[in-house]
Amino acid sequence: MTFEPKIVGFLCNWCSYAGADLAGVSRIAYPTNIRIIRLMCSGRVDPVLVLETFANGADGVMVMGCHPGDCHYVEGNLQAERKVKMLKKLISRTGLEPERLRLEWVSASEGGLFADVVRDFTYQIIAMGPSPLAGEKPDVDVLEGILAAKAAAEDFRLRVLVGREKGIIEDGNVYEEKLSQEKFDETMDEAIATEYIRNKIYFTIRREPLSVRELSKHLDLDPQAVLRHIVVLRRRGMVAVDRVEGTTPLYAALEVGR
Amino acid sequence: MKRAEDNAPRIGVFVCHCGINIGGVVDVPQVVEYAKTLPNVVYAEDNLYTCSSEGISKIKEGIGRYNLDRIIVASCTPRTHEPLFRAACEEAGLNKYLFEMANIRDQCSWPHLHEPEKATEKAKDLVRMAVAKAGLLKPLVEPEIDVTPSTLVIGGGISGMTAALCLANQGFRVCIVEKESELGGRLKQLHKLYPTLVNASKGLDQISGAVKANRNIDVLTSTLIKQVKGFIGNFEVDVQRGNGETAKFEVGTIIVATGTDVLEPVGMYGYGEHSNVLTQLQLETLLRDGKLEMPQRVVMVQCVGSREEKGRTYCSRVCCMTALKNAMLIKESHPRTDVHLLFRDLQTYGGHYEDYRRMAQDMGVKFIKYSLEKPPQVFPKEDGRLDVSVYHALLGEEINLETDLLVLSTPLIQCEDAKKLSHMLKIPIGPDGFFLEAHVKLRPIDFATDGIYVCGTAHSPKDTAESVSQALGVASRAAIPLAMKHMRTEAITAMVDENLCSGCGTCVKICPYSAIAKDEKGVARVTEVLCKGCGTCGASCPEKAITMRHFTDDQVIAQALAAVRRELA
Amino acid sequence: MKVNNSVLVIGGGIAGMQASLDLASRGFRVYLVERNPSIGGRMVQLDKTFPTMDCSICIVAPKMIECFRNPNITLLTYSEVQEVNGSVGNFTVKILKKPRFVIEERCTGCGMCAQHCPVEVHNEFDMDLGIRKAIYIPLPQAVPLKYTIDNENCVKCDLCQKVCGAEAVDFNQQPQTISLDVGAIVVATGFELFDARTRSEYGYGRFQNVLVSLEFERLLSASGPIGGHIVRLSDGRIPRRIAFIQCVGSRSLKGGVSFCSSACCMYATKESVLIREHEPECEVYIFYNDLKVFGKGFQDFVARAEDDWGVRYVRALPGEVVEDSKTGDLTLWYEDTTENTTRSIQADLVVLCPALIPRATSKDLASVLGLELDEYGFFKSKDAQFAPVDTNVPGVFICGYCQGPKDIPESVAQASAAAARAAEVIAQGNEGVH
Amino acid sequence: METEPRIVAFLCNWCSYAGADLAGTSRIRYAPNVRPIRVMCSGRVDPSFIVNAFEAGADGVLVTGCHPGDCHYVSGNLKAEKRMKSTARILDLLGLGSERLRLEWVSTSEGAKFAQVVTDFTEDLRRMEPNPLETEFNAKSPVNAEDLISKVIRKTNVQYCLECGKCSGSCPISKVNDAYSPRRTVERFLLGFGSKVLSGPDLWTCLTCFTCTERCPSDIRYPEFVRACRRIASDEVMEELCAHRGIPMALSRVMTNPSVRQERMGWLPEQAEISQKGELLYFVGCLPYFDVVFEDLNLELLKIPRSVVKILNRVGIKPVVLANEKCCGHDLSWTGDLENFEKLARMNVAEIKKAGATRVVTACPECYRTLKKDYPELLGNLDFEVLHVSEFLSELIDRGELRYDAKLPAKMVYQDACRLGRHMGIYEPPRKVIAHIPGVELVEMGRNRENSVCCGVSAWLSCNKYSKAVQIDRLIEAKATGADLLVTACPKCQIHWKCVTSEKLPVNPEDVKIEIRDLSVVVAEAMHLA
Repeated sequence: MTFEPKIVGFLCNWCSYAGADLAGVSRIAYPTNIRIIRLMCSGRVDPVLVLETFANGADGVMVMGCHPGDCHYVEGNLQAERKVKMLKKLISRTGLEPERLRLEWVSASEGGLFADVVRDFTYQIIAMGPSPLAGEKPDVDVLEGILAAKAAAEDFRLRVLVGREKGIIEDGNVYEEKLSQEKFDETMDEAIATEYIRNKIYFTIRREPLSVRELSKHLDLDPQAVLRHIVVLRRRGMVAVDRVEGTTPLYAALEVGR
Repeated sequence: MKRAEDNAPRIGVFVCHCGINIGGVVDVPQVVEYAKTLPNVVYAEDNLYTCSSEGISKIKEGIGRYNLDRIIVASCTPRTHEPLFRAACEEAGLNKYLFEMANIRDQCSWPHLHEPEKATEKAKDLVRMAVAKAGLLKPLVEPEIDVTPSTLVIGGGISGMTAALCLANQGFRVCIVEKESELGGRLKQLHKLYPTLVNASKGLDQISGAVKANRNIDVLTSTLIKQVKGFIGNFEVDVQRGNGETAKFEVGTIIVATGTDVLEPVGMYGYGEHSNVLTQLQLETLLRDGKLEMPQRVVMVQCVGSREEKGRTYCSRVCCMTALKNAMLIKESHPRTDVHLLFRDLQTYGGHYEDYRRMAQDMGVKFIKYSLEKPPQVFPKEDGRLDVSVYHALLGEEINLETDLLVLSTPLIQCEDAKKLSHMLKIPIGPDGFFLEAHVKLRPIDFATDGIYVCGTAHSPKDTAESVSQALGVASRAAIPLAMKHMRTEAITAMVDENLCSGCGTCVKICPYSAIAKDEKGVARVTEVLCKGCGTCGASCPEKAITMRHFTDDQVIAQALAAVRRELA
Repeated sequence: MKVNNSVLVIGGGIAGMQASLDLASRGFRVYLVERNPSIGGRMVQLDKTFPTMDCSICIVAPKMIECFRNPNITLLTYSEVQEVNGSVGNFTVKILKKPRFVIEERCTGCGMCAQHCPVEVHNEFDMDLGIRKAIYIPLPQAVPLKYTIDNENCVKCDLCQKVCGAEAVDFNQQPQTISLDVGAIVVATGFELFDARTRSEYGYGRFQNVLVSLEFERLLSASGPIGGHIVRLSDGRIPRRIAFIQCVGSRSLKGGVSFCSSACCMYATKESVLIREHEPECEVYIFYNDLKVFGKGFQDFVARAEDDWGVRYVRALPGEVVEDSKTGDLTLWYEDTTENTTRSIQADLVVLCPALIPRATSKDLASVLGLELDEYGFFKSKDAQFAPVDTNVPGVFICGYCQGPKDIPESVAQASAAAARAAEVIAQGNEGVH
Repeated sequence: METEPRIVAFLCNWCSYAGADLAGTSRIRYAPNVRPIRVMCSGRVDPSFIVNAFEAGADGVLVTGCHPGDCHYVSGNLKAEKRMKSTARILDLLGLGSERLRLEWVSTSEGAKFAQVVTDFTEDLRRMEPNPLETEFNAKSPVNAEDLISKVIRKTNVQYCLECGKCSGSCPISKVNDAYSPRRTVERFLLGFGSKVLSGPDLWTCLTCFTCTERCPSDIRYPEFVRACRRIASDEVMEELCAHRGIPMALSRVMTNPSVRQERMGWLPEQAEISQKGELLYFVGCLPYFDVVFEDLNLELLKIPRSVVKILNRVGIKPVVLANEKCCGHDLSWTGDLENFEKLARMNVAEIKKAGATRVVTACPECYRTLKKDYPELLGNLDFEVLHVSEFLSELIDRGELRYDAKLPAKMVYQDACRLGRHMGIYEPPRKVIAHIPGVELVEMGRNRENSVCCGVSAWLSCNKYSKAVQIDRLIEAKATGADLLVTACPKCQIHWKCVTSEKLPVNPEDVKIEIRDLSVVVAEAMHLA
């Protein structure tokens, strides 16, 4: 049978959701796959929501909001844009194609545009095939990746960076110094990389205790780097030595209350 | 003492056929049967029209008979119908926030009318998603706020003044803010008004006189709106006077009556090149000031820069009648003058305008229909006159008209500061560049944002009578909250968990409404009447300490999971 | 002297409802008088609305129910204004409440009576295309949902009385006169259709497959007599070509009215799009003279109809419609004025767009209220430009189509305008007490 | 001294002309009064030549041809003989006298005979009164075109044209002839391009059937507009487009001469009772003439007046019938010759008043319209009432004074003549009269009453393939009703339909084969008066 992708759309109430209504009112046809969730503003889209949705096997996720400048809440849509930007970087590390997440601006008067972007995205997903996390047997590695990404997205560091991006770039940080977008992106990329890998380590050793060497092999990462992350994770109380085999300590994940 | 399972929500699902709007595509009975299988659903039924008073009473009955504590209606869009169904729940004693809608018409049966099976599957999923969310809904209350019994009218034209006067006479304070140095707007430029041919100045003087005399009205001319903060009932307005000084005041409602500009047809039909090519507005002013030395032959061209294929596609509504009127004024004073009117479709709608056309024909005004494909062409002659060559669409012949004066009817267009205002007030602008009302049919002079209204040509091109009608209309709309003195606001607001908040202040920076501030304990606190419930703060809070009411993480995630994981049902 | 704080609204169409809701939601007591058994007016007869294609009943039903639910509004349906005395601020009004022969307080609208009623008659609400019983509600979404016995056709078999569990049927009900004191009056009595029979060249009334637009709306309507399927009444066939004829009786110095009804070009466009949507095989032609696209979004709507839906616009008013008496098929003769050629075209169905004209009853109401009518029979504005909703009688205001041709949004805006003026005179009478 | 008679002679090329030459070469003297015109064959001589010659003032017309059997074109001369007979009858009707017209056979060798014929004819003519007719055409008196047009534009609402094309969509001719559109004609005048139209055929194409007028939303009275414009339009074009070489119009013009004393009572049935003076006057119209002009179509047109008189007599009325009744002038007025129209109007009104009639009954819709509508517009209120025979008959029915003795088991369909129907609004009386006949089933064509279709020609103008198409289309519609009899109250309908069916048809003759009869004749039959 043909592949009917599961697509979830997070739409803002004022522009995109109204646009979707208009498409219906004007009888403009588009594929049936999308399942729309109405939010007051695209800015409401928490990265965790998106990752959770992927983790549960969605083949694609669309976030839609008002065009820049039209946001009913001034710039919730720009917040959404930043979050999606971060998410794509994060997802690209998990083995899931970041193209499965798309952000679009659709206004209340653009029923036709709504249908177009939904159609286009649906066909794109069909071309890409089912998500590795869809169906009965999700790909364990990717799932681990997504869970790690989700954990990273829940973590203070990434959230505060995304939340403060505008502030830091436009108003300047506590030292009144404004960061260039490039500089900020570097910081952001670094944070994404480390936070992701740390959580990836955590989820890996949650399955079975592993040594630094084993981990570095598994994650194809320099043992020193692995060790540094282990140290941070131990400090965060997420990892502890499970046992020592010969001279090699095996690390295990602690169940943390997150 | 209650047993555990008694605390489980009791969900009722009402699926609407909407005649055949839904029923003709989606297999509604099947959806109902499916709904019954979903967790916590204790009752489900279908209605021909759930919104009919019969449907409404069905909901109320259901709540009573099956003591339902969550109601789901699967029908059209919550944007139009949620209030109705919420009210029904309330009347049956159920908190209206325990209601959820599944949009299986606008976003299912209509766009997918050619795929009934898939549409039915989608409808089921949408219902399942609604059920998933409904189970987690919490009752909410709408805080009550006081309304400042005054109105800001932006624009001192005929619309603004009419609205202001009507409100003032109802006993409300009104502040008119006009960017020009005096009241009057477009009417100041006009000569006589069709169809009564009354002098524009006459009516204008009467009204502006009454406005100035009214003790309830403050007029701020040469004044610009700097900033508008707040919300219905409590808007905070910053203005800047001509002399640079700024002022601040509070109003309960805002009326947008900013009017329009008129298109300058530069580069069209030799406008700007030849001195005897004028716009209809320029002609009007000349006629008023008696400065037009009478030409032998006049040609008027309609739809100059309007009703185009691409770009300015709309019809400017007032041009045909204005041209007819000016043509007649010319004929009246100079019967021998030839006047040709080159039109596409004569917009002589409504009561008197057809007879008006006949009057013009009686006076010998000549009508030639041209087509968009073959617009008239203008060729200058040595003696300074012009040859207008037009393809008579209804004779199929090229006709040459020698003329001393060419008059171009150009459309009313959005005025340049409309965009600024649109951002400031969060009011949308439509594809035609004019302000976009809440609903084209039934809310023609409201904005989606509560407490802000639109009238006159800011809404779309229209003549004086039509502007006045709308102006009086907004005077009613804007008076409602003022008369009520206080009102209830959204319950869908953000809530900070003090125990989780680290006081990082991210949310404070993000909130566009300054609805979040740190309190003495250094943790974030939400001012609910200011909060508009976008939820961006919650989505950004590093500590995930903010809960967005009615759109909580677990509610939204539940919906998302229900969307992708059928087996969860 | 104290001014009465309540308002009488005459006419329960969209304009009357809007005016009532505006006034009621700010605390005025409103008496909404409607001559028919249900409020809703013309809008509830429509299928969709232009240019947004909103489903008409879907957007108007909530308003009807709001009127019903609002504690400040007293609905006086199946009633007519008989007498008005007094002046601005203090009118006394006599309302004739026609007998429904059903006790409103008791009727639950369950419909048991109609199920059992043996008498079937044409339903005016469906433009006589549909059937109703002698005890009936005009439409499923009727507000109030109370049944009415139409005395002309009732055979007094008293079956309804027997089956009515609520004992609501009362054959002895008498007309009653209600007396009200109000401070202001809003008139919103709407329009009626020009009798297309009088333009005999188009054969309406003679040929089964020639309809008027409002009949066609009912055919299109999901809740209409044939459930929204487009078929010919003569033989139930699905038409393959439908032609709309504009300006039937409008813009006419002879055999009609001299004004333009303002809405026809657009609703014909809307109905055409709906046809193409229901029956993609069916060609649609609109025969027009001047395309009236003056309203917000109209031109774009026409463009969409033409380019996306393939509706064909012909600039011509046909001279005549000829019927093939055997097949019921129709031939239209017209001069394509942009092609300068006179041709004929076959059509399976012809829809006439008759002038929308002031109600014949406007005269009586005018004399009851002392209002002036203009040369067309519309209620006359005090000042065409600056006081459109005021009349020659202080305290009496007009809005909607009965003041002059307009579409729904214009009527809604003007209804609010009338409400504002009513509030204004009352407020001024009370020296602006709030 | 008395004026010499002027003789116009038509000589056939092969015999008579040569004969005349021979007379000359043989120096045979003959009266100089003759003005010879050479034609290839005497068969070429059209009655209109002769009528025009007399109208122009000729005292005699001589037609000469080869002897029977010798005709260079086999039988042209015999055709001529037949025509001369009927032309002679017309001259008698006109009171000019058939003796002013002479047909002689003169062969190439008969120079002497030619001379003799001419001399004798001249002698005979000397003994007669000179031709009373004036010697030149009554040219239309000049009018200022510019303001005539601007006046008539207002008078007929033309300025309100919306260019909706409803007129063309209604016009029977536009439907078959793309080149013609009332809308475009009007628009040209409005834009000041009228002159183009005045010199073209369009003005003469209008059937003045009033269908467009009936339907025009702007109440533009196009036929009236056309009638007024014809006054200033080109006569050349008109004559070109006029059927039967304008004989009917010529006859009407002739009658404008007060000294013309017609002899037109010959058709009266012998036992008919008529009176010189009286309440009720029967206005016969041109039927006696048409009976001659269209004898080839053997329409038995005289049955109509005879039936009318019999019916009147039967109900005890002795109608006045004017011995010198003139043409009502309908065709002149609709072709723009208002001067002559007015003359006829005045003379007829005078005669009618002289007879002391208070009611005038006519069986001709054109006379009806002209007397009832155009005369009063021209001469003010007349103190007599004008009725179409159908109105009169339905009165009788109402009063129970009309008794049908015969049963006519027939299915009949009725044609509304333009002048009777759309022009004057008489739709029901004729139907009532027919429906009352025992045994008759009256059926309708789809297009009836105000939507009825014209018989295709009016005022003898533009009788061409388009009018034929209109006629055939209408006959097919009538036939399709399954009726046995097509009843019309207008002799012209009958003439035009009979004419088209007498020619070669582009359709199966069966489809248009339906008997056509005049209303009065049908009634007479039903009263056993046939």
